[in-house]
Amino acid sequence: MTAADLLTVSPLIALTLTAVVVMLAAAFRRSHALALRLTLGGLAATFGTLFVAASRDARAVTLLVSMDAYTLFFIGLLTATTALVAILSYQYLAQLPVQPEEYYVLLLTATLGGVTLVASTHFAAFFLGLEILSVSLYALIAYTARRAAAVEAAVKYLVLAGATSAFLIFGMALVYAETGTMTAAGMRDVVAGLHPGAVVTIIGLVMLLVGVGFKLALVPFHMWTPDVYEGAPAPVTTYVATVSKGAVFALLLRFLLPVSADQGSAVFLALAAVAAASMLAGNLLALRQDNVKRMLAYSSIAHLGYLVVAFLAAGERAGAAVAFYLVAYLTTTVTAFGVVTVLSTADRDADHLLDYRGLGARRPVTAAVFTVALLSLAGLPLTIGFIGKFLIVTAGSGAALWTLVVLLVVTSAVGLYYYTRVIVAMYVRAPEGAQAGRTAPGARAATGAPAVFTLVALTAFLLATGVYPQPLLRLAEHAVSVLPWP
Amino acid sequence: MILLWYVLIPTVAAPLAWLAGRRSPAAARWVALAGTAAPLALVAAQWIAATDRLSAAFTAAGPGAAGLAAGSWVVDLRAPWIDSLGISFFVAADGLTLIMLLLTFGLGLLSVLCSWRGITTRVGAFHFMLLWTVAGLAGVFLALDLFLFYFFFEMMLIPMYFLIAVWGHERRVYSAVKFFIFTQVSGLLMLVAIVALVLIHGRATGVYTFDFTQLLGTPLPAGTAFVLMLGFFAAFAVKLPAWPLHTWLPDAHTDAPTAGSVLLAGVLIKIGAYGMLRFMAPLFPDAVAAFRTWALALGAIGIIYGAVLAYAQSDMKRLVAYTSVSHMGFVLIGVFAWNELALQGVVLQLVCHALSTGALFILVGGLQDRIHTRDMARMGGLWRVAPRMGGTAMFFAMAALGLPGLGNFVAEFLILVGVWQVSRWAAVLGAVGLVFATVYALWMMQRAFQGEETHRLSFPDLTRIEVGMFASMIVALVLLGFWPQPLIVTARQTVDGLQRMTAGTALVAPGADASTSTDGASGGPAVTDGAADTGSAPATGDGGAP
Amino acid sequence: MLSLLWLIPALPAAGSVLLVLFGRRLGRGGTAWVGTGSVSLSAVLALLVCGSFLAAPPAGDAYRQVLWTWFDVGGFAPAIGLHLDAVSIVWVLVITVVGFLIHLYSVEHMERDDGFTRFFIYMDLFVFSMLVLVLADNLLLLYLGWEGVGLCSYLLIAFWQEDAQNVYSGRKAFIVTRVGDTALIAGLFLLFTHYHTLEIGQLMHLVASRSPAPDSGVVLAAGLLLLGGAVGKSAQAPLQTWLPDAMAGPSPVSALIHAATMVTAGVYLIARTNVLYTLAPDARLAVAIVGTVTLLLAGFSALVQRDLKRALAYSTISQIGYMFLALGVSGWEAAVFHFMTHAFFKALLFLAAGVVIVALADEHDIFRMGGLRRELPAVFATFTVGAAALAALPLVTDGFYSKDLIIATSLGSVDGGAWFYVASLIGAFVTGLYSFRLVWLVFFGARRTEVSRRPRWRQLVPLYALAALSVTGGFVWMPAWLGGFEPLRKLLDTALPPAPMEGAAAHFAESVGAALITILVVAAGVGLSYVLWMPRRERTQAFAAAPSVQPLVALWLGGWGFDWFYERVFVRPVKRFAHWARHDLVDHVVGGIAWLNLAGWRGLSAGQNGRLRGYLAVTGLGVVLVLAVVVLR
Amino acid sequence: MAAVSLDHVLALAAVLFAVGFVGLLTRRNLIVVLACIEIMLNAAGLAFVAAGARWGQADGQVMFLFVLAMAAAEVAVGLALAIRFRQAMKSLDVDDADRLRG
Repeated sequence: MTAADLLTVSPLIALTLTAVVVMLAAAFRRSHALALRLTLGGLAATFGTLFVAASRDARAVTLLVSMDAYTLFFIGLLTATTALVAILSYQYLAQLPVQPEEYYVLLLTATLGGVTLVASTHFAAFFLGLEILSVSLYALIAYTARRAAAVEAAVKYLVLAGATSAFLIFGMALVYAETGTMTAAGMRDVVAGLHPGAVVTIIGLVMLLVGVGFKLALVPFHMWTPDVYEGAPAPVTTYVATVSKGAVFALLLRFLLPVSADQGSAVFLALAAVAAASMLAGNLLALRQDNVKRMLAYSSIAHLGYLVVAFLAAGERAGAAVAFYLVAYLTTTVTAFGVVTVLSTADRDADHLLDYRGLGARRPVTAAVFTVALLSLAGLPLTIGFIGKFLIVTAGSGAALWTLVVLLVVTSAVGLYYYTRVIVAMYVRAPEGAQAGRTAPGARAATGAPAVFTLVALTAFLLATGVYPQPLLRLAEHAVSVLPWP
Repeated sequence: MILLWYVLIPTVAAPLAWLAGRRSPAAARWVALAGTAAPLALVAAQWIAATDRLSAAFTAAGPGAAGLAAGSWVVDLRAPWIDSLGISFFVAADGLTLIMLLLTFGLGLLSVLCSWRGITTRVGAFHFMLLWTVAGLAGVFLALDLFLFYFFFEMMLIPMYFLIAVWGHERRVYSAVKFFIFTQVSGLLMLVAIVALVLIHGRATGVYTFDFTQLLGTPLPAGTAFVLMLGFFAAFAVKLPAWPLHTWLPDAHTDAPTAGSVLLAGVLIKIGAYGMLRFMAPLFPDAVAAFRTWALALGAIGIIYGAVLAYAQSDMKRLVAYTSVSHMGFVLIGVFAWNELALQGVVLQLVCHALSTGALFILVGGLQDRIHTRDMARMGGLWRVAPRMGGTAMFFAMAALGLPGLGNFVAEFLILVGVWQVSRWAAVLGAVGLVFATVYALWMMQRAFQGEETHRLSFPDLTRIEVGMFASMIVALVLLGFWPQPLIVTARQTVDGLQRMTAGTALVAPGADASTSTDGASGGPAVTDGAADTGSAPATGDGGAP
Repeated sequence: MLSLLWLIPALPAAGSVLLVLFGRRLGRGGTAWVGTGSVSLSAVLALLVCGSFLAAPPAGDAYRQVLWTWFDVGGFAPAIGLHLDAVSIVWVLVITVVGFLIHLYSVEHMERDDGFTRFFIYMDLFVFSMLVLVLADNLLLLYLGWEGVGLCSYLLIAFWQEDAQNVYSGRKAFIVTRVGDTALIAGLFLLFTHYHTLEIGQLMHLVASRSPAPDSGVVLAAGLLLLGGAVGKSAQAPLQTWLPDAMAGPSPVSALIHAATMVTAGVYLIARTNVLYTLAPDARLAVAIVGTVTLLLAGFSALVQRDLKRALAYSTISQIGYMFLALGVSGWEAAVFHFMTHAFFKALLFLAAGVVIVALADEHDIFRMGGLRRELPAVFATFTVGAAALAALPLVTDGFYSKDLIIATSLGSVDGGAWFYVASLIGAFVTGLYSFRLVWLVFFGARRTEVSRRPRWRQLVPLYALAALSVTGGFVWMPAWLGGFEPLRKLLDTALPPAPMEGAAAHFAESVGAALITILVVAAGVGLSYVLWMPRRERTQAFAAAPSVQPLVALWLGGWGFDWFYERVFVRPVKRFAHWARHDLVDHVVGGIAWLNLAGWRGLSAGQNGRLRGYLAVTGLGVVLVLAVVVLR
Repeated sequence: MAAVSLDHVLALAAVLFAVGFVGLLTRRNLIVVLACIEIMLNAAGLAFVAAGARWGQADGQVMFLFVLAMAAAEVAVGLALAIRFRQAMKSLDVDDADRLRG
């Protein structure tokens, strides 16, 4: 490793340092505001180093990580998302009877794990990043440990993540045992040259996909999702829904990119089945869900299913679609959960549909933000989600994945139903007496100005990109162009 | 650039109306009025200014940019949008567009007027949604880039959804969601078809573009073309709505606020016909021809089924909604007949149906505001209470049943005579549909306005605003009934162009040619090689017209 | 003068629009002036225009005035154009003159009615539509007038709209005629498709020049389709059922629309397009059969009616049957002649009946009238003149001349035959029977109801005028054995082909002998009616009520069960289907899809039971499944 | 010394892995559940060591070290959570944790 390499990996270093600094600062001076500021400062610095790294053309740093345009794109996405989560967490944590400073440390280490994931080109870095992320998340989910729900969620997540991690490692070992390679490039060759007789390799790949599928909450590894989304504190849910999924999907693309080349291959079929099941089950499960957090959890299952469709469509355009859709999905999800976070109180999270009754009248701005986010999730025009869905349809059509594309179309209609249920709750006058016995937390929660400002800015981003996606699309195309497309 | 204003004015007026609504409801109404009246004036001015151009004989030939450059298009504007996908902000207007824009803004204006008293809650937001819908509609009719078209096509669903769900009647949420899901699913199917077409075109030529004029004439295998055509058809048939994809419409119309119903029936469902005319048939003429029999059957079933169901309703608004199903059946068979007579009839029907059904919705809405019910079982004998209202209702009931002397008759006659050339039984069923139309129209009159007045209702007759609205619509319909020529002239170049684009395909049967018109007027099959010389000329550009 | 032709329909239209706009401000007096005045001006103008036409016939014996092109779509360019020739002259004069008289009558008849203005709006609109119908130079414009009169007919039948029964009758009229119109418009489609024009003159020329060759099937089809329209509008079998119910409207309406003018539109249409029927003998034969069947069916029905106006309605159907019979045997001119005379005497009968009904406080039942000879002498006199004309009493009534001509033509025309002749004689006998039955029952015998209101001049003038016309109207076409004074025939010859009277039968038919047979038959009818309903009234009634006869009487009373049949075969099934499908059958499919989704939601949600081990099991199962698929594939 | 073949080691690892997973499915005590996860992780580690041996690389053993470290971290957090779990649920039975559902 040379000094030049150090500059190239400066984003990783900056992020690590930030985590250390925040931890040390918390040890010396317990100040919530300070912790937040340091966190944001560190994340901003990390973001800044991206430009430094981008200006250098050194690529691979050791076998383990590669700091190419693809990596930088996703590091930028992840750090930005983390910063947003941090801002949205502040008000939420401030009203809870917990010590909030370590929260930011955990957030930063988790992000470090995610960043390692997107940069990794080797099983070792892959595994390391995944575990840093996971272990941080266990603690984050249980952060409000006085709430039994949080503990329950954390335990479930821990056990299931541990088990699926074991699958992942076992799969890696099998693949390694058969092929002798653990690098991303090697994996791509393995996948590209896969023949049906290589049973052990195939088993290994499938077990590897179990680990990935768990993190992405794809059917049938999705069972944890609603429970963890519901049990975890709202900002943590935001994080679980965004950073961890984004990082893992970026990795998936890098390691298994040639899967899409052969539509008859075993791994392709497995993924196609998983995608179809995810779209179908995710959307159906959300159908009449009254808990907004659970509903968003189910919808996330479906969204990841859409993403897999794009993943399965070969080609650079499809890659750009994935990258773009990840940006769209992450920003939209942060916005949606941001609203949940903002409306939550010390007692409980604003997770029931009834909490949103009449929000349009009580808090018009927040309601408008949520509406835009939901419309974006539903993939309607003027929002980034529309462009994302369009790109996926284009990608799927380009690869002639007609079954999956049509399934996407049909199941996303089901999505309209449950997204609009929330919108209806916010704007349509409730029948008399329906709200009896239910307090509306949104009415009492103090409005954190930075949080609301963040949400409005995010909304502006969703809309602006929805109307003029060209810059972001160019960026995404540039990012995926470095991958070795067939 | 003038075309951009049609989208921009309502778009800008929408948030203004919302803001104004925070001050006072009246302010919001006036802003909305201005936001629809201004583009209406603009499009009327452009229409008048373009008269010479429109009435000139069709000069150019052939599909594609050549046809566009050759005078049938009034103005066009092309700006890059999403370059990397071959998507541009490409808007243009020809005669058909102008007609649709007139309709959009005219009915937009009426929607504002008819909500003047009926809407009292969240007035600002209401007008925001209304103007947003209008903006989206204008965009739909202007777009020539398929992505842009789809963009607007989907976009205006959102405000319409809110209009129904928030300001609607009893089952507003159910109806709004149903409307939303129906149109979304079908729209997405169309999107898939669009994308597939673009990809096929791209693979064949190396140019990936959503530009409709370039996509024309993409060589497609018959099977592929048929499937893609079905994708388009799904979207437009839902919008239209064609039987059996119509079930969202009665619900949506019934539960929408009056303004919503007017826009829905007046303009929104016209997108279905517009899309078939503008995009589906020129893109897939042979597939459309192969689908003709089925589509005619669906249309004919729709005519009768809609009329019978209209008869069976006791909710007056629902009755009117089902009449739309019936009338749009005419449009469907007209489009698929695809000869000049039928197409002109379709265009005329779009306008006349918008006026007559729009008026009926305004009337029912006004009635509901007064007596708080739409159930005809609770009406009866209202003529005695409100004779002007009764007379107005009678007039529009007659329009609904296609009485000669009103525009609807000319439209339906042209459609049927055009359809007759292609399929006799479809034309006959359509004519039988007129008998059923008589049944439901008169039955509605009897239950609401005639008979004994048993419910002791008493309410004011038409207000001045209402009299003004209805009078303008009545005059327009009578005018169209006796002198529809201005509209026909306006649409003529479009219709000619469509005929030429599809000349030589199975859609325009050489045998049927003689019976329509082309032999008399302009003679012989379309000259497609003329495209070459005019094709080199650049598109007319912004400066070409006012 | 001829160029003012357009004003003839325009004036009533203007009157109607004026009343719509200012009716309320004008008051009753103003309304009466505008309503009646516009029609009277129109009548004066019609007389002037027709006079100048007759004085100096234009080239081709027809005058065409194109106001503007209606629309022009790819060479199909029907005009808003008027066409005046001998046939239209007859109709225009009858419409405007009789129309004016009826308007005048209505001012008094409707004076206490709330809907006074509305009434005149509709009436003026009707006159306008009817004039457009008969003046139209193309079939599409004719269709416009055709539907327009249908609308006005509906509006006027349902005029007293508080009573749902009236509205029902109005709807029935509109809908039943529209059934016929479907055939008519299909005929238009067919004609346009083959000849590329709907301009009547050009169309007939094309038909004639291309026939008999390849189009003969088309001509036959077109003829039958147009006949369908005519049958509906003119209340011929099998679409005659609406007319008796149409009597729900005010009596002037019955007089103008359902006796004098609109119901003869079918006759006009067929006379206008006679070329089609000449070239398609089967279609012409169909016309004759329709006419014959109708005149008999309606005649017997008229015989047993209790409602005065219904009886007259059936007689109208029967008389129009005569006109159809005439058309069917190529007696185009005879049909037109009978239309004219019928317009006079039938309008008279209805107006007189209107006075009677109002006088007896809205009593329609003839068995509760009687003895009005002294109470309403003027009405008695004029009604009797009308009845005599209807029965075709020889020499002194116009009905005799026209009906005798038809009877003669039905035998003597090369297209006629013995069957038609016999049927028409039976019809004449029945007509004598039922027309004087009304006179005996209404004006003779004991008085049963008090007279509460007597006619004044506005009603009497039209009655006298029409009575005069009913006497003198026939003198314009005297049979040969009476000197052969026939200006009407000469006029009509300019527009219609003369009846092909050839051979021995024709010779006999035009002779005094044949006329004597007719006279005898009519006299027998009238005589028998005297016997049956004057001295032997009770016995007749008892006979009619006898169990063996009663079913037949009921059948006739109900118009031969057509209503009963249609109700069961068409109306009820549709109603039943509509009721059954009222929540939209297709929507159930949509509901089913929604239900499936919901079921999916329920099933899947049950799996999310919160049990960690269950989740693990699903994960494990998933792995096994995926592996099984992948490895065993 | 007769070398143990790769297949045999992998089979052993697979059996260990299966034992761990079956334990997950059958045992309800949270502590035992955590132990089962350990078994599965170690099975994977064993497979890695064997794979490394096959290719004569140190990579497999390095990975095993990673696995060990990660397992330690996981257990640390897991036990802390177990305490919280016990406080919240008054038991260590994972089946008691079913409040989040639906």
